Amino acid sequence: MMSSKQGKSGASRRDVLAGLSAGTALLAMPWVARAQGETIRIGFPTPLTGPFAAEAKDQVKSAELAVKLVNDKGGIAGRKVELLVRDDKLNAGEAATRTLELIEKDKVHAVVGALSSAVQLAVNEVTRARGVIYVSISQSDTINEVKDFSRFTFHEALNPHMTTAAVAKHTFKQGTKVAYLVADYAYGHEMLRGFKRAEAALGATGVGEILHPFGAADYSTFMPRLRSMRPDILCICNFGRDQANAIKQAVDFGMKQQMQIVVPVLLHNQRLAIGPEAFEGVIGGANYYWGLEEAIPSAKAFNDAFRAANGGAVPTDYGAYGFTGVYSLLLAMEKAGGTDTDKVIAALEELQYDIAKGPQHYRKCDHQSVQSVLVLESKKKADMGSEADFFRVVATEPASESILRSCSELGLPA
Amino acid sequence: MSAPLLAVENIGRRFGGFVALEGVTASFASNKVTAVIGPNGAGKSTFFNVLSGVLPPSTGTMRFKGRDLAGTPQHRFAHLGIARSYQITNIFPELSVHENVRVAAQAFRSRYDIWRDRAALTELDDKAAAALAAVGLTHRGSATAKFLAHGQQRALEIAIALVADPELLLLDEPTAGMGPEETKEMIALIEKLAAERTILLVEHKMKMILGLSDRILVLHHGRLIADGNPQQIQSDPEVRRVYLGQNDGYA
Amino acid sequence: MDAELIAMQLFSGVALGAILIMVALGLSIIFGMLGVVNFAHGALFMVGAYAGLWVASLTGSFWWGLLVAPVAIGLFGMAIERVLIRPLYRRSVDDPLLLTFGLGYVLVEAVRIAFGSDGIPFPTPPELAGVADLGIGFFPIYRLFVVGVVAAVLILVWLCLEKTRFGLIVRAGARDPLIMRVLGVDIAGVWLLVFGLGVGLTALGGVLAAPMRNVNPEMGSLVLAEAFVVTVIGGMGSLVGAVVAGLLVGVAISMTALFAPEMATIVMFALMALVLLVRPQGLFGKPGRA
Amino acid sequence: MTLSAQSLDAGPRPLRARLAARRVPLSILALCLLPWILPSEALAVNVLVYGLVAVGYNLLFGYTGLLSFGHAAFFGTGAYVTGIAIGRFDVPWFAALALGVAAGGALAFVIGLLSIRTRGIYFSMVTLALSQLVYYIALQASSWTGGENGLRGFTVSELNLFGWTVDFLDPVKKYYVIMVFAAAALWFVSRILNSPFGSVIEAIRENETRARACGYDVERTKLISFTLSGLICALAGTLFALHLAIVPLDILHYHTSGMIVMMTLLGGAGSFFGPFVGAFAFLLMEDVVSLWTPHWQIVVGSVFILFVLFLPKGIWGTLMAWRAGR
Repeated sequence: MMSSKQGKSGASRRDVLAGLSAGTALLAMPWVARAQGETIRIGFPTPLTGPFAAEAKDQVKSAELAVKLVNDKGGIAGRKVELLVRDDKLNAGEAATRTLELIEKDKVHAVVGALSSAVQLAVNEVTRARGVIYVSISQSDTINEVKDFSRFTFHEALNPHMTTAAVAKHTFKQGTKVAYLVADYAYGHEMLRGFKRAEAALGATGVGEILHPFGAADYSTFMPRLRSMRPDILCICNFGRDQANAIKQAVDFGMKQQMQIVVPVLLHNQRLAIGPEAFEGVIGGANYYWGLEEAIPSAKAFNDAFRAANGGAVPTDYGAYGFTGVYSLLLAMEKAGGTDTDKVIAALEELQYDIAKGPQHYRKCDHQSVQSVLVLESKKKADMGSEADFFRVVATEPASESILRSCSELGLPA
Repeated sequence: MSAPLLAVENIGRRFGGFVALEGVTASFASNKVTAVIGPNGAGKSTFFNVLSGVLPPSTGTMRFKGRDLAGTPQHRFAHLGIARSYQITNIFPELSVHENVRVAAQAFRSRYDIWRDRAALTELDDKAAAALAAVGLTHRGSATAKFLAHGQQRALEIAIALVADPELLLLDEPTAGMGPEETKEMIALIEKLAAERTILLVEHKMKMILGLSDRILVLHHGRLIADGNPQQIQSDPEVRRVYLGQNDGYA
Repeated sequence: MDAELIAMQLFSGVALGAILIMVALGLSIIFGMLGVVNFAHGALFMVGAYAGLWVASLTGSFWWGLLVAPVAIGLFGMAIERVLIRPLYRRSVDDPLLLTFGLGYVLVEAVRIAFGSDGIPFPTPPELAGVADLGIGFFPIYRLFVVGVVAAVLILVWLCLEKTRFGLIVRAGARDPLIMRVLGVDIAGVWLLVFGLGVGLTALGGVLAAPMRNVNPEMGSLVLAEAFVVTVIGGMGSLVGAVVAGLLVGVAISMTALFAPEMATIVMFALMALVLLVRPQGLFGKPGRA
Repeated sequence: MTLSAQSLDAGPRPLRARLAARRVPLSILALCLLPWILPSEALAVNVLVYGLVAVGYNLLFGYTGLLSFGHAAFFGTGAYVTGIAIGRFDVPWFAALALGVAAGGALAFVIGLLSIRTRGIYFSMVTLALSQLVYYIALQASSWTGGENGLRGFTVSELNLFGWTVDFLDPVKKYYVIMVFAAAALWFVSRILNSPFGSVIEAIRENETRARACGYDVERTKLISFTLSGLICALAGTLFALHLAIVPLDILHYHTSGMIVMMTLLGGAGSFFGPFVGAFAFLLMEDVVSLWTPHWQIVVGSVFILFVLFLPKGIWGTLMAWRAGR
C-alpha cells in the first residue's frame, strides 16, 4: 500500500510512517510530473505468505541482490533503482490489486515477479492493459500463447514445455513405458502435453494417465492403478505440496523399487521440506542449481555475491528467477538509457545476457527467455557433500529454440 | 348450540414410537372459554401444537369453520383466524413493544413488499395501539420488549395474538410464573376477551380454571378422559383418580 | 478392470476413511454435546501433527510423539474451551463458530512463526516402513498400522461412551442437554472433557497422518472441509454417523479415483449435497437437532 | 445480535435516529471521500466492492439472522458471468453487469431453496458445502472459467453509455463509476430495510417461531431475503470483475465467505453502516499489518477473536451503543 520499501525483515515503523506521509503527499498531488533523474522503481509482487513463502523470500533476496549490484555500479544513467516488494498472498485478486497500486500510486516503471500461473496471468492482464513492462518469473505455457500475449511482458522463467522436453530427453528412451500422474489444472495439463510430445518423439510408450484433483492431500487411491500399469517411469506432473505428497506416498507404496520417478520440476525447498529419503533418486528439471558454479563462471559470480549478501546461504531455483528477471530488465534499461517503455522493450528483445546460468536471450515472437534447462537427480543422504548439496546435475540441456514451441504454433507471427 | 367453530375428530400424534396424543375428538363452539387440563406429560402441549398448526396430526381430521385443515401450513392458521400464545414467553425481544404488535398486525397487510416505506402503513400503528390498550400496555409502547416485567411480557404476548383479531385464541398457560396480583389482572383480561371470541387455554391453576371456564377437557396419557362443565369435571371419578394418584398438588 | 484392483481400491478407501473418521469423530462429539461447530478443528489437526513431530524429534521416537501429542493437544483444547468458548455458551450458536474460525487463522499463523511456512519432513517410523503383500496387492505397512490404531481408538471411545459414567452423561447430554441439569451433573466439567476429547482425537489424526502427508501449516485446511462433509453426511452429533460416513466418503473417493480420478474431490461434496437433499439431518442425525 | 437502526426509531436515541434517517446520503458522502482517505484507489475500490458484499451479506446475516457460509458463490458467480459475457461474447459492459447480477441472484435462489429447509448450524454447513461444489465446478469447467488460472481477457478500458465515454483505466474515474453502482445498491438495501418486508425479516431474526405464528411464511421470506442478499453480492462480484479485469478462482472458495463474515461482524452485523466500516477496517488492517510482517493473519485472527468475545456488536454497533449509553 504505502510507498515504503519492504525488505526481507519487513519495514520498520519509521518506514511506514514515512510511507504514510509520502502516500499523503502523493494523493495530494497525483498530477505532478516526475523529473528526470528520479529513482527507477521496480514493483515486485511475490507470495510472502502462503505455501510458497520460502521461495518468495528467496526471490526477494535475489532480486534485491540484482538491484544492489546495479546501484553499486552507479545505477542506470545516473538513476538509482528501487525494488518495491509487495505480498500478493499467492492470490490472483490480491496480486492484481497490488499491481494496480504499484502502477497507479507508486508509478513503477516495470513489474517483475509472481509465483504461480494464476497470479502471473493476473499481473500480466493488469500490466498489459496499462502498457507497463512485466518480467514474469513463474512457469506457464499459457502466458506464451497468443490469447494472453502482451508485448510488454517477458518470460524469464522456463515454461512447462521446455522443462518437460529437457527432462524427457534425458530419461525417456526407445520403448520406455511411461505412466503419468497429473494434477488436473492448466499447469498439470501443460506438463503432460509436453511429456506426451517428447514421448512420441523419443519412441517411448505411454501406458496410462491419471488426473488427480488439484491440491489433493492423499494419493494412495491412485497408487494401485499406477502400479498395475507396470511402467518403467512414473511421471508426476504437479507442483509444490502436491508433488511432495505424491512422491512421498509413491515411495510409501514401494513404487520406487519398480520404476523411476520423474518430475518436471525439482524444487530446492520441497526437497528440503520432504527430506532426502523420499526424494532419493527422483529426477527432474530446474532452471538453476547452485552446483552449476563448477561449470559456469556466471553462476559462480552469482553464488558468491548471494553468499556475501546472505550469510553464506546459496540461491535456490525459484529464487534465482528473482535475480535473472530483475537483472535482465535492468540490463535492458541500461541499454535503453532509461525507462522509456518502447526503448526498453526493444532493448530486451535484442538483449543477450549471461548473468547466472550461461547465455540467455528473449525470443522475439513470444518474449520467452531461451535458456538452458538443468536435469537433476536427488542425492542419497550419504552422498550429500554439504547441507545444501541436494542434487546431482544429470545433464544441462543447452539454450536452444528447438525445445520451445514454434511461434506459429503459439499463434504468433515469427 | 350453534355450529362448531373448530371440530377435531380422532386426532393423534406420534413421535417415532411414542404416542403423545391419541383419538381425541372434540368440538368448540363460539364465544366460550374451554380449559385443557391434565398432569404433566398428558399431551396438553402436543394438543395445542396440533390445534395451532405447529405439528400436523398423525391421524384424524381438524375442521375450522367447516374447512378441513389437513395440509395447511402453520403460518396460514393466523390468517384463518387461529392465534396463540406460548407457555414460555415468546416475543420479539429486541423490538419495541409497539413494534412487536405492529409487525404482528402487518402479517395481514403486507408480507413481501420491499418498495413501500413501512412507516406509511399508519393503520398498523392504530391497530397496534388498540391491541396494546386492550391488554393495558399503552404506556410501555416505546420500551424494548426484553426489558418489560414478566407479567407485562405475558400481556404483550396476548396483544400480539390479539392484533390478528382471531376467532379462536389459544392461550398456553397465560399466567405461568405470575404472582397473585399479575394473575388477577390476567384473569380479568381473559374474561374481557372471552366476550368476543372463543378461547382455549391450558392452565395448572385449578381455582382460576374453575372460575373462568365454561368447559373443561382433561387429558391423560394423550387421551381425552373427561369433557364437561366445571361441576361435572370436579365430580368425575376418573379425573379424581388421575389427579389424586399423581399427588402433585394440582387438584 | 480386474477384481484385485477393485478390492485394493476398496481397501485404500477404507484406509483413507480411517483418518477422516478420527477428525470427524472429534468434530461430531463436540457438536453433539456442546452444540459448537469447531472451525479450528482442521488447524488443531495440523497442530497435533506438529506437536507429534516436535515430541518425536525431542525423544527420537515416533511412539512418544504418537502418545504424548494427542494428550497435550487435548489439554490445549480444554484450555481453549475454558478461556475462549465458555464465555459464549449463553450467546447465539453462531458465536463459537465465528470464534473458532478466527482461532484457526491464529493457530496456522502461530505454527508458521514457530516452525516456518515450509513443510517439515516427517519420515515413516522405520519399524513400520515398507510394504506388505495383502494377496490382492501391496500396501504400505504404515497405513495398515493407521487402520489398526483407528479401529482400536474407536473401540476405546465406544467402551468409554457405553461403559463409563462419563459416557452415560455424554450420551444423555447429546440427546437432551436439559437432562444434565436435572441430574445435577457438573456440566461445565463434562463439556471441558468432551472438548478436550474431541480435540485430542483430531490431534491423534494429525499425528497419524503426518508420516503419510508430511507436515505443513496448511495441512488442516482441506481436512476441515473433508471432516465437515463427513459429519454432515453422517449427521452432526452422531458418532456412528461419523464412522459410517467416514468410510463411505473414503470409499467413494477411492472408487472415483478408479473411474474418474479428477473428480475425486468433487464427489465428496456432491455426495454431501445429495444426502442433504434427501435427508437434511444426515444419515444418522436426529431431525430435532437441525 | 445488534439492533437495527430502524427498530430504535421510537427510542430516545437522537443521534442514531438522525443517522438512520439520512443513512444513504451519509454513506455516499463517506464513499466519495474514501479514495482520499485510503492509501490507494485500488484499495478504495476493494473496500467498495467488499463493503458491498458485506452489505448484501448483512441483509441475510445481520437482519434475517441466517449465518450463511456460502456467499462467495454469489460474489464469484457475478464476477465470472460478467467476465465471460464480456470476454467471450463481447456483450456490452452494462449488459454483462446485468447478466452477472441475474446469474448470481438465480444461483442464490437455487442454493437458498436447497438450504433454507435446514436450520441453525446445518444451514451454515449446507451453504458452505454447496458453495464449495460451485468452486469445484468452476475449477473443472476450465474452458469457460480458466480453471485455476482464473478468468482473463475481458479488460474494459473504457466505458461507453449513451454517448458518454469514461476512461476506465484512470483509477479515480474507475472508482467513482463503481461507486455509483455501489451507491445505487446501498439505496436499494436501505429501501428494503425501510419497507414492510424489512420488518418481517427482523421479526424472523428476533423470533422465528413467533413470526410463523403471526402468520408469516418464514421459509418463503427467508428465501426472498437470501435471494436479495445474493443479488447484492453478485453485483459486488460484477464490479470486482470490472475493477480487476480478472476473476481469480479463490473468489469462490469458502475462505472468501469467511472473509465476508469477518468483515460484517467486525463492522457490526445488523447495522446499516457496519458492513462498510468492517470492510474498511479489515482491508486496511490487512494492508497495514502485512507491511509490517508476513504474519498478518495472526493479528487479523486475534482481533477477530477479541471482537467475538468482547465486542460482538462490531465497531459500528459498539460505537452507537457507547454513544447511546452516555
